[in-house]
Amino acid sequence: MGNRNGGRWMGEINGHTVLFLFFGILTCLFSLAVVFSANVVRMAFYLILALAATSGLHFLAGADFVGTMQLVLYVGGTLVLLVFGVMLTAQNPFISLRTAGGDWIVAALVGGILLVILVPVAFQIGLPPQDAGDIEGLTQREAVASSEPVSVPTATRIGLGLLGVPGDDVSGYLLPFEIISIHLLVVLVGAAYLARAKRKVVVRQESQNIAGS
Amino acid sequence: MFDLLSQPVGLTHYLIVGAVMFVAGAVCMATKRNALGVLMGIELVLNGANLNFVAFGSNFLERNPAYQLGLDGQIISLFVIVLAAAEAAVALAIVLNFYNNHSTVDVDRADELKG
Amino acid sequence: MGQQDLVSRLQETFGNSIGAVQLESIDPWIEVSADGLPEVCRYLRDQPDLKFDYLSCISGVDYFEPDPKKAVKLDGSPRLEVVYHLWSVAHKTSLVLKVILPRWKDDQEGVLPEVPSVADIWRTADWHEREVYDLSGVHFRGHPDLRRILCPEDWLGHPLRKDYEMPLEYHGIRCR
Amino acid sequence: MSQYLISHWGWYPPLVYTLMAMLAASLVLLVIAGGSVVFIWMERKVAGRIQDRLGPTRVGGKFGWLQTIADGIKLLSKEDLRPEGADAMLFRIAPYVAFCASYGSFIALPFATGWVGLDINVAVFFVVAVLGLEVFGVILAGYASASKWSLFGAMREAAQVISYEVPLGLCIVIPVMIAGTMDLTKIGNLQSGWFTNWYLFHDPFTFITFFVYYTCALASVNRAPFDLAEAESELVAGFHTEYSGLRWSFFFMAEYGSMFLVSALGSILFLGGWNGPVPVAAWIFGEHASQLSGFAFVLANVLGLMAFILKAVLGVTVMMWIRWTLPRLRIDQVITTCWKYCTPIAAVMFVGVISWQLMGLPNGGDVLPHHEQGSRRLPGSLRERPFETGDALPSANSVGFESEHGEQERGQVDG
Amino acid sequence: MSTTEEKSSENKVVEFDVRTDEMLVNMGPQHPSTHGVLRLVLRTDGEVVSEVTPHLGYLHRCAEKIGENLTPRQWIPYTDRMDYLAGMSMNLGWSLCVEKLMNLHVPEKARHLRVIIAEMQRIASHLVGMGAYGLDLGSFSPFLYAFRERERILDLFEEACGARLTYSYLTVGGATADLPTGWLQKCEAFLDQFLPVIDEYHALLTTNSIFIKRCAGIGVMSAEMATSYGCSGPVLRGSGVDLDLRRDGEEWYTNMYDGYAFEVIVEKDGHYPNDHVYPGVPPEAVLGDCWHRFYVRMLEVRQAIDLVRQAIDRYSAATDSYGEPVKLNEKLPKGEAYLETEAPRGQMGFYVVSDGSAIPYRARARSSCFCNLSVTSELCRNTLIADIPAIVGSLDIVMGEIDR
Repeated sequence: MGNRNGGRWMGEINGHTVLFLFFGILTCLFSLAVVFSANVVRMAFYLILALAATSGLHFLAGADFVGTMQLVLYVGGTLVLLVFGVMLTAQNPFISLRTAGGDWIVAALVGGILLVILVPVAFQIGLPPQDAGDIEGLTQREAVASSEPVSVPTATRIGLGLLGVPGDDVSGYLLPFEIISIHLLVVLVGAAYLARAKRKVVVRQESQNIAGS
Repeated sequence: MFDLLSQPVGLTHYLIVGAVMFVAGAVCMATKRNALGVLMGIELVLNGANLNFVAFGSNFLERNPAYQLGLDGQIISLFVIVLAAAEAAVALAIVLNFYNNHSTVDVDRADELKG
Repeated sequence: MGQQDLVSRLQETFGNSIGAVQLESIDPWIEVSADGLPEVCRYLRDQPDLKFDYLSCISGVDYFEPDPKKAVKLDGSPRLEVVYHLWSVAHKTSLVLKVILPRWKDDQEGVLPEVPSVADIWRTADWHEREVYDLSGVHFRGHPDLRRILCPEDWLGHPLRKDYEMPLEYHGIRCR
Repeated sequence: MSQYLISHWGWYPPLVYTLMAMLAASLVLLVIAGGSVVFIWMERKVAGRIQDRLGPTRVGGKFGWLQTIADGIKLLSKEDLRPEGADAMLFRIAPYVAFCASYGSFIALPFATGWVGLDINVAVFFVVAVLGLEVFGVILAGYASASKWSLFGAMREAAQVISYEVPLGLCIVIPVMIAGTMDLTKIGNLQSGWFTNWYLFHDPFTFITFFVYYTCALASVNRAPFDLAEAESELVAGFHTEYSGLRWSFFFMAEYGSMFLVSALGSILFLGGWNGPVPVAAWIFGEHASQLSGFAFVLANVLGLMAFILKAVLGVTVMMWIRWTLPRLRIDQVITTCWKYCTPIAAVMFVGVISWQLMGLPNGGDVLPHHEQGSRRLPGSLRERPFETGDALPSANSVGFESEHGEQERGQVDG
Repeated sequence: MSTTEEKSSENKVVEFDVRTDEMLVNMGPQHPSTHGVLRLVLRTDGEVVSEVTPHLGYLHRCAEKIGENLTPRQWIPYTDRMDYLAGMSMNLGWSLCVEKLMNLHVPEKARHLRVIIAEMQRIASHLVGMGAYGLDLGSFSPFLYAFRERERILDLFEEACGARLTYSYLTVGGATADLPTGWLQKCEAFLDQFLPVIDEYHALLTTNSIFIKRCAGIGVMSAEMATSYGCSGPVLRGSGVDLDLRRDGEEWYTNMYDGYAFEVIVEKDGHYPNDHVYPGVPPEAVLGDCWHRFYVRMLEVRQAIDLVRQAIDRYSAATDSYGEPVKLNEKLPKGEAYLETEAPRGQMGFYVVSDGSAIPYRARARSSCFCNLSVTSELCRNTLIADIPAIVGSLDIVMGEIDR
């Protein structure tokens, strides 16, 4: 497609596009690497990179607060947890669990169909609506996109939105926010309950087992 | 329609990246036998969806009011991030429990209901 | 308590287990038969007026002269002595016990002579007996973990025996 | 500056942006690489002095200035060893992950008004987030080395850093709350004027908070007495046991970079950042640097930069002092310190600062008269802040409350 | 006794949450905190060590076999290389043992010279023990502070005998040479300068709260256990056993300290002798833990200073010879002798058996560290990995003496 458009895309390309391509391609590549890697530690590593690149995309989309949250919570919190889990269970036989060939075929089929459905939808949505307002929409979009990608402050508005103060482009979210916080508490308690000490084991038996095995 | 590079970055670009992530996550969930691998697939799926939310919510990418979600999109994706953390905590607790009881993380062997 | 009293008391209590007694030498010593050793030691440790609760040292001494011309210098026949130096922390007294063994059990070359282990009486005997086993070649019966301690585990021979020959090489390393 | 190049010189915009980005990136790289060279040299001199010896004296003249460079050359020429059985790809990449995290967080760190790689609105948050990623480098290094000591180090580091992010975050939130913004540049500028304006002296709670912050910062960058991940007397060298040469030095650059970063962050959040103890620049130029333009702005900023670097280096020096004085804690004691001491104290300080603000008790800034322009303190609660529309922003960004945003843009353009 | 204890502890029911597999880790022989070439095989579950197996012998040099082929004076340099941090004490132990066999009494001046040297050696050795212990706990500076002072002692030793580490100075019959003129003044000057420095060590380590946290209540050894394991020196006294061979030993050895005023450093009713000068016992510390072992060593340094001062006076007053060494091939009387002396690290015993020739029939060294080290596997059971350097360091072992 590059050749077909020739000099045209050279003119349209800008810093934003370059950065988007960088992060987008990284995201896609590492997502696929997660799928195709068999070693679970490497999978975790690729996932980290994929999600970090996603946060870059968030920044590019002007969602700086979400991007940082992605880094703090997702990459710095959830994934560390995940890596912990990987390391706790990373016994040699489980580091690389091979997938059966049949599974691959079915998964590729399902994935392919999903992709075939999703991508055209993406193109349809991305197209400017046919009926009206396209002059304004397109030009503004180009104007914005071709300028330097500045970070638009969103933290305050998001914060107010979470506190239930509706803004001009944000609704009040006090109730979901509270529900989420209760949910989080419940989940933490539940997770601690699930992973808590519950088996009583006589040490000597254990050491004998180890000696025997 | 397909000359994405000639266009300034817009919703479509984000949606495609999101779709790739989503599909990768789905395939990952379907193929991995390691319980933690499945968990990673879930994270990918959630992130794919999240990216779409952010893209829709960004008035920076999409000025068309018909598609605009405003900051609501960002807030929803925040909720998703937090819920994903919660989900990961629970899932990890389950995986570790499973590992304690069965000495394996192979989901194919998690076919008995008693703990 | 004088050494003489102690000796007579031990002789009374254990009879045959107590062998020769040498009280005139620099460090007076009492010979104890191998089989009677644990009882004697336990008695020495537990009697409140003796309380030899501190085992200083276990040494193995090999009396043997491979060269027959020099052998006359030795007192008595070739033998292996295991020497126990005891100390009482409470009474600040010392005592030397000796167990005199044949160099080889039943005079069969290569079969180590045996002594009952005292590792359950004094914990320090654990390592000291391992060392005597390693260097002097005495087998301590009932020892919890009788392995070589200073030499490598696959070392051959017991270096402090007088007839010990240094091997020419060890895992390809030239020794002499 | 980029606007100037585009509009006045007609340069090709993408090229200008790329150039500008590269310029900023290389400046930041210079700070972290040059900084660690200086800090490693300084560590040796400080250690030497503390231990009643001289430290390096030969390479590069009297004070051994070039010792680190010489060491760097030595490390470069060393063989790049990789243990058999190591996960080759992860082993190779881990030092860079650690380094990139340390380096990446410098992007959002302002060195003076407007002198910042990327002016992010949520800079505090960003810096902490990216710095937290350093732990991945360590975990991966520990795992990939296929050495049990490395694994121990990695697990310790993971447990420690994750735990300490909680009190560290709480401590950071306190100045953010007082300032009412997460923009580091603004937080710094809000503390201009006399030193009483620094958040360290804002109220007794912030004073304590600073020391809790410093403790947690020490722990999160793995410095003694919290250097358990590399505890040389226990774990040989911990996570970098198997590393040698350049890869090993990358871990060290990351460590010294992070040390500088947390000190710098601490000095912005609590010690007034680039504002000196007395408003010298304001007396000379009549205005605070954020209000100036042109040459005066640059001059005032250079002054500020010096003050800032001085404070950050002071923080690093104290870290070294601590390292060469104290024994190391045990891992359970480190975690206990975090959860039983630092976190509750930080939480109490948090509540304390809120109460102080709500009750309207006098804060440090009220003690001495502060300079008018520079020290416009923002009230603690959002309600008192005007809902303004940023005039210098395109309409797409028209919803910001940040009235100073335009001024900063101008400052950046002028700089 | 011990077996029942073990059984009860092994049957203890423990709860655990995440099952982690046990892992065998080799600590040493190349490890920074194993004081040479000790190899500890740790069985760990995460950070918790369930079993420690020491492996020795990496520094075995067959010293005893060599001793069967050399005359006692020729063997002196080999004793230097046993406890290479306290070579003088090793020389002294062997010399006294051979003298006991030969019934050779050294002159008065030689006796006091030996006290000066032995106690100076005790200071030097404990300085290393203290500094290295700081190093084991992650504090680097005390090590260099300790070496700064140790260097001055080594300078004095070098002046006396020409060597800094392996001295071969004290020998059978006395010493190889008298102390050079002016040596005593230098020694006194050093002691005056050194006494206040001890406070620095206490400030850096003994009273440091992190230090106390790291070693108080860690590796607690009861008096019975210490005795049963044959521990000696500061390790034994740190457990509260009142035994110091300088006071309680055989007459042949205690004669050397005849007339000297000193108190055995051991805790009585929660106090150490002279501890009013130095910080008291912290409430966290339990008798027999690492902190007490360390503290006993620190107080012994102070005590050694007093002893050296007393010895200097007596040495100056004595008029007879410094003790000419016996001939290199002096014939030994037939018989055997065993003598233990109080070396810095504990009771160093030598056993010599002679068949009447100049060369001993058997030379045996009873190493203090050998016995002290044998407690590790019991002390380190169910501790954390970080406690292992703390415990092994507090035993203050020297592998040269253990492996001989």
